[in-house]
Amino acid sequence: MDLSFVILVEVLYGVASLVLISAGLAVVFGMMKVINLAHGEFMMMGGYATITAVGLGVNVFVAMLVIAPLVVGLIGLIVERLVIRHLYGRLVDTMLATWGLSLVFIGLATMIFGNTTTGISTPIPGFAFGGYQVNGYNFFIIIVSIVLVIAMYAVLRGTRAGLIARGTMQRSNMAAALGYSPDRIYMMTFFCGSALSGLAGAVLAPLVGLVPTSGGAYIAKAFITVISGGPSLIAGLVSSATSFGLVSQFFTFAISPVIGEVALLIAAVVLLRTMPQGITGRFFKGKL
Amino acid sequence: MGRNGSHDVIITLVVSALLIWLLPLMISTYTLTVLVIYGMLGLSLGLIWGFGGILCFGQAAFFGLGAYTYAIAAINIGESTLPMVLAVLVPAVFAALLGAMMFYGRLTDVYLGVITLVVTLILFKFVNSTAGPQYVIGNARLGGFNGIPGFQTLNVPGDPSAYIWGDPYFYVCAIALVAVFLLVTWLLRSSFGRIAVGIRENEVRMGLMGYDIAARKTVLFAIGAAIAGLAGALFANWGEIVTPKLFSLGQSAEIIIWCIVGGLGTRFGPIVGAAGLAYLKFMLGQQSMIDNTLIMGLILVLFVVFLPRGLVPAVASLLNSIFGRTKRKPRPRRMRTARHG
Amino acid sequence: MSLNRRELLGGAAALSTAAMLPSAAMAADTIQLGSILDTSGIFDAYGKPMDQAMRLAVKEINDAGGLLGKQVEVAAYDTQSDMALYSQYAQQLTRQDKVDVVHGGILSASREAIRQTMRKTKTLYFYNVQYEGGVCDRNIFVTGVTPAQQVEVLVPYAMKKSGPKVHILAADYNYGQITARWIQKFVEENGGEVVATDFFPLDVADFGSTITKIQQTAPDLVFAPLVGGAHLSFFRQWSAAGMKDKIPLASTTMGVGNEHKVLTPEEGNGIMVAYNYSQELDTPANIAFKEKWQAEYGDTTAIHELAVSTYQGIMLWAAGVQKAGSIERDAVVDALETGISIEGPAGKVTIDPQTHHATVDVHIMEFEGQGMTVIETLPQRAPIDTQAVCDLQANPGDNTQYEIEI
Amino acid sequence: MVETVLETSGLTMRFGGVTASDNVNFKLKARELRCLIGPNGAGKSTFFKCVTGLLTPTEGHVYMRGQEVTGWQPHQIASLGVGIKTQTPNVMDALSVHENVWLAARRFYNIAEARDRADAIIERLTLSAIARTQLGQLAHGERQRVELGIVAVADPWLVLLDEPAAGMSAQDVDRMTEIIHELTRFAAVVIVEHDMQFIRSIAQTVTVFHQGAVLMEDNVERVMSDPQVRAVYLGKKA
Repeated sequence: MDLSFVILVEVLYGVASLVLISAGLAVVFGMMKVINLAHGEFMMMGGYATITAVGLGVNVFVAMLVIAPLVVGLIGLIVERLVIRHLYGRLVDTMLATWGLSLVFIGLATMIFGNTTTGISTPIPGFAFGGYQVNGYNFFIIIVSIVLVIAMYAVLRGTRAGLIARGTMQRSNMAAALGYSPDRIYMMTFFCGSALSGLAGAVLAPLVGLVPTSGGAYIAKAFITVISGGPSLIAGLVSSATSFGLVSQFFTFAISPVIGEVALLIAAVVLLRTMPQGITGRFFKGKL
Repeated sequence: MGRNGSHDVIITLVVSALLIWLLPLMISTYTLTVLVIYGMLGLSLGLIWGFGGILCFGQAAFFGLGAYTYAIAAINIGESTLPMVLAVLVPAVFAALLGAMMFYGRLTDVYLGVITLVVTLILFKFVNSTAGPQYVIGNARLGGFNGIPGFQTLNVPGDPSAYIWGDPYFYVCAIALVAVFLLVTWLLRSSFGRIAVGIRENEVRMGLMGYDIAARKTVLFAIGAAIAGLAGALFANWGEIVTPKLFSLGQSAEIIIWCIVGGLGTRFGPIVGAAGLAYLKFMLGQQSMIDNTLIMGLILVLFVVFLPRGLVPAVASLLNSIFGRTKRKPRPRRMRTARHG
Repeated sequence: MSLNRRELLGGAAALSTAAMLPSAAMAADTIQLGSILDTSGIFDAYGKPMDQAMRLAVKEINDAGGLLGKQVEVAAYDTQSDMALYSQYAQQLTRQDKVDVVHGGILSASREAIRQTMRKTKTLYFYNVQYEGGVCDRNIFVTGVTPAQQVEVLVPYAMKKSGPKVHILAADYNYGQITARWIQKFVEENGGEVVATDFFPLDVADFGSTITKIQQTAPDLVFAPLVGGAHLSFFRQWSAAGMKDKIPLASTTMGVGNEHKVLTPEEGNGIMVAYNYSQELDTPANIAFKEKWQAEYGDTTAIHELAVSTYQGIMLWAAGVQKAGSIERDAVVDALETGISIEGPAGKVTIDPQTHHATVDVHIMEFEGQGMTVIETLPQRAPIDTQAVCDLQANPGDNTQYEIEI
Repeated sequence: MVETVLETSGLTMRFGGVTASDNVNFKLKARELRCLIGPNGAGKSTFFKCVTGLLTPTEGHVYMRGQEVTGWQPHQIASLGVGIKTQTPNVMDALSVHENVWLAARRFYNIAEARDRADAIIERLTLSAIARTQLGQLAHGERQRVELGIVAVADPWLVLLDEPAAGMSAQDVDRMTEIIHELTRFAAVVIVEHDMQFIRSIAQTVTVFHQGAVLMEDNVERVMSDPQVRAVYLGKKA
């Protein structure tokens, strides 16, 4: 009984963390068709922004939920203005550019922070449940990702900006026809996507050993989750994160973490083979 | 497409002969060898991506598979001829199966990219977790993260003690690259190659003409994998060790970068991109002032902003504008945007 | 932490020397020391301080008048964490720069990528890194500690502090596999029991399920030779789950690249380790070393086990050259095989003639406030693991990395 | 007796709850020219896609020259000698006119013969002057003509055209009509079309689709004057 509760928490955490690490990429790819290979590095910078802010005496939650997304969002904005905006509609070139950027960020982080930056501890203590210790911070991550999904839905569904964004997503000249500059919309989208990546990196920072090359661990997983989700932004993200999270955690507990990761990858192959357009290419068509 | 095929072959041979003669005077043959091998690896992706429209995020899988096949076979056989053949065949067969699975499943664009990426990751994770003594193929320990060192390297066929290494090995690799280059040239000029380009341009139309798209893409994919496998085997011989890093995502990304930097849709571009960037990396390693990762990243970003079509097309159009020749018009690289839904 | 001006200038100087070297031309009046390390890319946490230590040692030698009346020149290459570059630079160093000795290599795979080149070209090679043991080759000297040297002393100490039931979490590669077997052996010899052993490839970063599993096996002690950035997450998540005060941890790898400075004091305090070096080592030699480092680089926080091994490796080599009175390889090897020793920052280091490995002092330590506090020092521990398989006195032609049967 | 080259029986296609094609029975004789008309969403295009293999029908059968081809891939159907043109211009933009046509011919003939046939049809379509130009640089009407060349180059016995005259100038349409008439000397032709003007000028028999099913099938003039057909069209417009 105690064990099954612990496992349930871990499984939920697995799903939640997938949602979290994929959200930023999903926004940027889903709306702009830009594969941001520097996504992992945006997360890494979110982590460093948090650590730095906490070091300066900022409350840890403020640092994670406000400062890190803002800082990384601004970095994203600069990158978009300097580089990405010259490359819209050129998938291949954005890949090269963002790969180059990821190397630049790794190099800069190494020069600024070095390799032995002291991280932050989880602000929420672990607690005992029956005979087991449970990581209390897992609940925080689960809640953050639920709130994140709801907020994304609310923004896209309920606000004017969301409406325009959805229009742009379906037809890039739509916004222009409605009198909005697509340039501005792309800029805002990239800002939001980067901020979400920064948020993910910040929230996960207390659980990982952060080094400048940490980002590389996320990009593949996030990319697989986003693409497998298919065209619908939120439904795709949630459905694929849930399927992969369940599969990988099941095998992780049944066998080992390595088998869990391999199971995730095999699930992705099977899924895309049976649904060549991703999950939402077949189900939940036309949903958000 | 001109009919002056033999003319082109002669030019290729003369230019390569000159390069093979001149380059060792400037760069050590050992470094040149690996540049040549990377060039071949770049060409393998340049073929299937630039001319077949197949964006493969996992070309490193075939490279690594070729290298590991060679290493494992060489340990078990103790002679290099058959392992070399196997190192070409195994990736080709693997790619044919993978390709058939993908192309008959009508996977395209980024979805295809993700599958190839995932397969590469699976191979990487598998090989990376074989450190234990239970992972053995014949006499070969797979060795996990540390890889497999100490296998029989290339020898004169039939004589295991007559090793080919040092300068002669460079010439073997260089000639292999020239052979592969000519093969690719011939392939692209043949009906098969022209049809492949047609498929890259418009799959639906080619299907409506009566071409079996899936079968043709599978064959092209397997040819690309065979070339990558050959490059892998040559790499294994060169480095005398194979490690899981050959399968890694970073390696795959690097191959993609080579193609873009060199110029997609050209035969020469990926070779130039691969050799150029690898040599740049080699040169950078001799300085310790600024973090090399940073420099490499900056170069790539500047590149994509200022030379978006890649090096070879840019140089070609520059030459054209200077000499006013219009005979060989560089085809602008097609930017495939991801189609969704 | 950040790049300061001194570092920049030092680097610039090094660059210009390296670039201007017309290699063989100068060989007559200087001694060439080659260095191959990952000073950028994912392994730079290990490589950068090693590079600094190497330059510090060479500077010291030169300031003291050089070797055999000649200055030592450095030819250093950054392999950027790319295995292929190791092979390339090894060729460059041995065939073009024609250096007299090569120090370098970090991962075991990188060592194996260049070891045969060194042997073929008769270039003396020093590998200054803690590793799994078993390399038996007359051309190589290894100055890092090997698992048996650490585990032999750490296991009894850790078991005495906790209890007999041990759960092992090891990095899934050669080093981890072999270390796990040594831990098992010494746990059993000390009357304990290994309840479970789990291996993790170096990119695993999520340990939630593992922490649950450990609670099921309910050990008295967790032995965690985990390696690299991703594995650091274990220590974080362990503490986040509140396990830190329930089951003690011991490791043979945590802290080698100063990883303990990434953990907060609350997360790290109490983890038991055993190494050759600690920054907190309160000996005159170490204090002097730190002062020299401070003067050169302005900040001593980067010093770690591998950096000190590198420093000691270069000093051992220098001692060998002095004793041989020549830079010729066989003469230097013979001199080193006399059982030569130096006093390094970490204590006395002696070359073991039988294995070409090092006999070193091993310190049992515990993390405390992001430092390693020395609990007990066990002087002059021989490399018993490699000794079991390798005898270069009897078989000087040996050229194998043995997998030690335990 | 004239051979039936294309036949469907009970052809039905459903998307979720929507029946886009409802129990269509259709017959086409050799060298016949037939137009399929109907308002938007009447199921003409779905029917077209089911016949060309771009969609697999939910129910029913498709026969070509007596052979069942239900569920075949487009390339298998094309390999039988069927020329297909889809709605939007579907060509290889980065290749030249000649290369486009040559690729279509190469499927059925050897290299040299494919070249000769491509040359011939380019000549017939009066495209010789731009034979080496990339398609991406051509005007819409020219591209449509090239695609017709692609369809016709391999001497098909059945030609399926989806809106060949869409977006063309009057002059282009005239030329198109001419080419299609030429085609019918050897092949049966099915044209899906909106443009009544064009249909009047070209068709003899017309099949009217409405709500997925065949509403009527008759001579063009009679169809045009049929009140039911008019109601369908006008009703849709209103």
